[in-house]
Amino acid sequence: MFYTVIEQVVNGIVSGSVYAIVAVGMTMIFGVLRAINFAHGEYYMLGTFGAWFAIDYFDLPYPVAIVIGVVATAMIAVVVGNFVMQRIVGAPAEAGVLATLGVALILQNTVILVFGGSYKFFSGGYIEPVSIFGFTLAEQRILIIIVGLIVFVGLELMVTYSRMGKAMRAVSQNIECCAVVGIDVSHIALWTFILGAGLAGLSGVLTAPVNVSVYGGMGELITFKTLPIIIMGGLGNVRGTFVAAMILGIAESLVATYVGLQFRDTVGFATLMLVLMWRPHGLFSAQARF
Amino acid sequence: MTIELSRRGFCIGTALIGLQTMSSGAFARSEDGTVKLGLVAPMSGPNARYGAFSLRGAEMAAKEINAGGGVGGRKISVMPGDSQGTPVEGVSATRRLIDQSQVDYIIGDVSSSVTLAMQPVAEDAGVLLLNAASSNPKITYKAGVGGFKWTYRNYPTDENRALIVLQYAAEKKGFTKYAVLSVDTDYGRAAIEFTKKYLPRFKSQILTEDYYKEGEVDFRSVLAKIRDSGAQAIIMYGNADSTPIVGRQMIEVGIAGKIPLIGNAEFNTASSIKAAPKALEGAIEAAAWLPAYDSPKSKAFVEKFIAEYGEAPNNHAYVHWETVHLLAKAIEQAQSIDREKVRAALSTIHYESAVGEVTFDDHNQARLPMILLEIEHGKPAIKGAYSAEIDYPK
Amino acid sequence: MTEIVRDQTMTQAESAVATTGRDLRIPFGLALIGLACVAPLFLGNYPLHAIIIALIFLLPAHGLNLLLGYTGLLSLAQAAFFGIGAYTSALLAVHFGTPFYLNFLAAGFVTGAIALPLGIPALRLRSTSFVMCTLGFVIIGQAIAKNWISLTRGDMGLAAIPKPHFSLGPASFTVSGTVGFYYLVLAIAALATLAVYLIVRSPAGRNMIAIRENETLAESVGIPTWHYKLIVFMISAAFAGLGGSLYAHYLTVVSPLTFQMYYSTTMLIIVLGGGAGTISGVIFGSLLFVGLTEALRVAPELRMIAYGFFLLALVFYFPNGFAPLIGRFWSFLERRK
Amino acid sequence: MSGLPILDISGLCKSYGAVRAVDGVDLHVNRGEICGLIGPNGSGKSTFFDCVTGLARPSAGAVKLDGQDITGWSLNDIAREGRMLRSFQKTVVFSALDIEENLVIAGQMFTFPGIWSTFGIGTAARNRVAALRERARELIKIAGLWDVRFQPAGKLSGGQQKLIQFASMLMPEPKLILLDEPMAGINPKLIERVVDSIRLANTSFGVSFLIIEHNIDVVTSLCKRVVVLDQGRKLAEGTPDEIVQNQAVREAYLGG
Repeated sequence: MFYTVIEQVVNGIVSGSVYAIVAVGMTMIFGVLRAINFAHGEYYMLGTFGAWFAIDYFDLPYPVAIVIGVVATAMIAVVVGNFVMQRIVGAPAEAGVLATLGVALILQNTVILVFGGSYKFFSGGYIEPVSIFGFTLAEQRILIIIVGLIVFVGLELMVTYSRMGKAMRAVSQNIECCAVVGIDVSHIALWTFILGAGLAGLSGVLTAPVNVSVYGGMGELITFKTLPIIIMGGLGNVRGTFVAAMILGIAESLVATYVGLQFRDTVGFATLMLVLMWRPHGLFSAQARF
Repeated sequence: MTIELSRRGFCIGTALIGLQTMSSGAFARSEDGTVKLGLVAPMSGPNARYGAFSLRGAEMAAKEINAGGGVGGRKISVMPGDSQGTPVEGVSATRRLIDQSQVDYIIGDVSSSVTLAMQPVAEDAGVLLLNAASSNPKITYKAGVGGFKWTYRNYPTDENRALIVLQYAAEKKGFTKYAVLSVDTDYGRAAIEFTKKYLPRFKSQILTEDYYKEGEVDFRSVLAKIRDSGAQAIIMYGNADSTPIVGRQMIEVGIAGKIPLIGNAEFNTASSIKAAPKALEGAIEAAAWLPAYDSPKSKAFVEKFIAEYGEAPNNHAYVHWETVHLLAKAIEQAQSIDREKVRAALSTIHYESAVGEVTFDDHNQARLPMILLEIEHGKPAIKGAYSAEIDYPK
Repeated sequence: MTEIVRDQTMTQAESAVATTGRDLRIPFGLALIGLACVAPLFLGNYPLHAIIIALIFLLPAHGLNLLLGYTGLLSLAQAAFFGIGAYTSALLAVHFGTPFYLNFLAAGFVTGAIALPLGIPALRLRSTSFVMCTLGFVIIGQAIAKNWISLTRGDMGLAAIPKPHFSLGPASFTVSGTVGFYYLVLAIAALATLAVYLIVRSPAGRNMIAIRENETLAESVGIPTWHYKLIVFMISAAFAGLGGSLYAHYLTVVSPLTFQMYYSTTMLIIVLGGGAGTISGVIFGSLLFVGLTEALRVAPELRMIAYGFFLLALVFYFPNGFAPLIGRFWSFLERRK
Repeated sequence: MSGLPILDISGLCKSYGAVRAVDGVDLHVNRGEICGLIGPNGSGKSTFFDCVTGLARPSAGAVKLDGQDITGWSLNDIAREGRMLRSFQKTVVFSALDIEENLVIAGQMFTFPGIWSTFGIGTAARNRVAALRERARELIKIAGLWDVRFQPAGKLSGGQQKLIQFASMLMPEPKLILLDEPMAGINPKLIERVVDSIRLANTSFGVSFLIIEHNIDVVTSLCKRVVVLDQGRKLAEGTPDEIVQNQAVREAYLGG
């Protein structure tokens, strides 16, 4: 019994890490662009498809496929960033919602049109199980947890010490002031977006081996899971997002075990709505950005 | 004055153009002599693979028939309609085929939920609905003497399947404790319902019961629960796409090779076995057909399909191929494309299929055998073909 | 610009300018109505089917227009209420065999009533959080439809919903064919349009526009913005529910996929594309974006890609959709020598 | 009854966490009076206004309007009574609507009994709106905006927008109007017109005023009595001359 609970918590941490890598990108994009990115899950899907394409069509090894997946996502993000995301800086929240919803429709359905809507089999990755402290986990899952930690620490260091990171933080705190002191807001917005989309792509590539199937509609599910996370985490708050992602991952895992698999995908939004009714600004302050 | 005239002219003109363009949409039933056959299947969406296989099978059959001079001199043309695997879109596609394309016959759908929704539509229009791939028993409970006289089914039902699987598992393997992990559709739910009906006969019980949504990717929690429950086998009635995922995650939670999968979810295809050989070893499946089935007609079909499409056919390709041929034979016997006559011909047909002779009972349900197989050493081994007469609820 | 402003301007202008030419708006409008009434005479079943679907979507779109176009609240919950309406109707029809008109009214009433407890917490949230919360309604609605199996039959959906049947004393008839349903839907859509027209032309409509323009200022002139938002949220939900009921009775099936983002997106496109805050724009939008795509049998993926590009164009290039174009057309008809 | 002040505020406090934006202010406005409220930036004038008019909830203290306790009422509750109205510094009009619509909206809630009646479509509702429109046109004429009455209000100049707002507030015939910097951001030539309008409203319609204003000339010419706020407290009160002479006030302004 106890063993099962611990095992489910570990499972939850794995999915929490996946959500976290996607959600931090989304929350940083919100911090800088003030827009909820409804297309964020689509970059996760694009990363997966990039890697699947590399493996299935060119027989490339998985590590190379990771790079290809992330680079492909980032390249698409450059295009979207230039044509869409830069323009919604300073626009009303509704404009951001509608524009990113449009981007999501375009990306998702283009992929379905090109590759077909059916499930593809992802054959790369490190799927052999290993035993740690009596739990068996696929190696890939351990990799996901490690990458999740690296991303978290890396982002913390970046926003604290690097020039770009500091600028991102500045933009997220006060956009008008940045323009005055000579920070190129639109440039920062573009790079934040590319970073966020790239992270989502990375998360997709890392998850593909354990999820096995790859399909065009997979991004939407991820978007719907990350939306509650970033709102509960306090929009724009990276640390809060990490905690919220872990909480959701663990909660989902426990619900799937003790309530029923069929209720798992509702946990996020149900929790979100309860939280919003109790604290309209999320669990963590949105003020403590980055 | 000129302005006003032109404006008035504009109004009338618009109305006329509107009339003209719109009326061209309503064309009369074609009299060019082709037999129009609508195929409703999931062409897009998560089950698009089934739709693609179904369409290939049907088109291959149409090609063969047309190459041989057609049916009574008429060519068959297959008109696909996309159900996206959902009842609502399925009904929409059916209406579109009936109203717009004016088809004479419809084959479809793969998913039981969709077929159940299509039945009243076909009945209202008086168009023959010949199902080739849905296994929910209710479809033919309600057909023939059960009500819908235009619905026929050339596919074995879940009731049959559930009984055969359970019987084999209990008698040959000695299992009595099961865990359920099925897809949350009419198909998955009904199969479990009928499994439960026969559980007492084999003194067996179900320990855990979970249903997953199409597109589910994380089964670890459930599989861990099953591992700890003490079940001897997992009853899975699902879609082919979930099988590799479940297999891999069974390896992860350490139940692969210990708790076999039984039921139906394309355990026997090469791609499923390749994805998780250890988990699928010992899997028991009851299928309407499989590529390894040993009959000359079946072998010839597989060879021809591979030559045509460069890929081995699945169950859906076969059943649609066979069903188009069956329909062609009925039309030939009726010596007419008159729907009423074709329907009558179908009721009395004796058709030699790749798995045996097909006849229809008074519920318009084809009497068909189910093939039972077990995965042994990474290859499906056929354990026999079983058929059973259905007890229709009175 | 809003219709109210334009209309007022026109009435003013009318008194000011000596009219010499004829105003063709009314003849044109009558011609359109006449055309709609005789459409089945020259339209095939399939184009009629496309128009029926468009008119069914017109109802939730009218509701969304009241909410977004007039009151300025961006909501994604229309699909949730559409689904609730469809299920309410379907469940009543399948379980109790109640007649169509009862199911139809019940669908509107139930969705409106459900919108009250949902709206009270949701409307307290600001922009982004409100949008998320309304999206949550759709997702949770779908989950309930999927998992409350004893009531909804889950993913299997409810099938064989009876066709609308009316009986007046000894006379009774069933609306079964496409043509019959076309007239039924046309009548309902016309009534709904009239209702929306009356609402937006009433003093309350003016107050809604005030809330959209500036909520604090609206408060300061005594408009109880909170109550109005709640009432409009409920009305818009009721419209969506009525649409859902028609959808269920027309297609004779409902499934949990009635609750999906795709429908909310479609309704957004209708309203924003046709022109938020105008009635004629929404009618035009539903005929164009739903009717035409259905009639042309555009593949779902292509349709959604087109929707996506259209959304971007709406945000960046023509925020008023087709409204200015329609406006110009009306004044073209009205123009004097 | 007429001896009572129209607005009587006692001990009003508003804190945001540890910060006391308004700290125990007493203030009253007599009937028919134009009272000025001045103070350096950040002295709490606007917060004070918000608390009095219901946009913010006071932490302590009482607000009495015409002898009735209205403490804690919401903005629209107070406004719907039609006795006390307020303006805003920045946003002043419904910019997409024309002037007449702006005025009709401003008057609507006072002529319709309850929310549901506003959905009315009968003759009664139409007559009410027609009456409102009549009054709106009169006020538009008085405000000298007749020529631009069909233009969207947002397209007009800042001064014209202030006039529209002022006219809007006269729609329900209020007893007291609170103006938040009515002269901010308008053309100096128009200042005179706005001042005249305020005076006209005061003398011919009997409206009392409480005005926040930075332009000391305007305050001196309009107000008989001026109250000075500094750091959330009342610093001084008196005639404009007394205030200008007051040492504490000078220090506050120079220091602030």
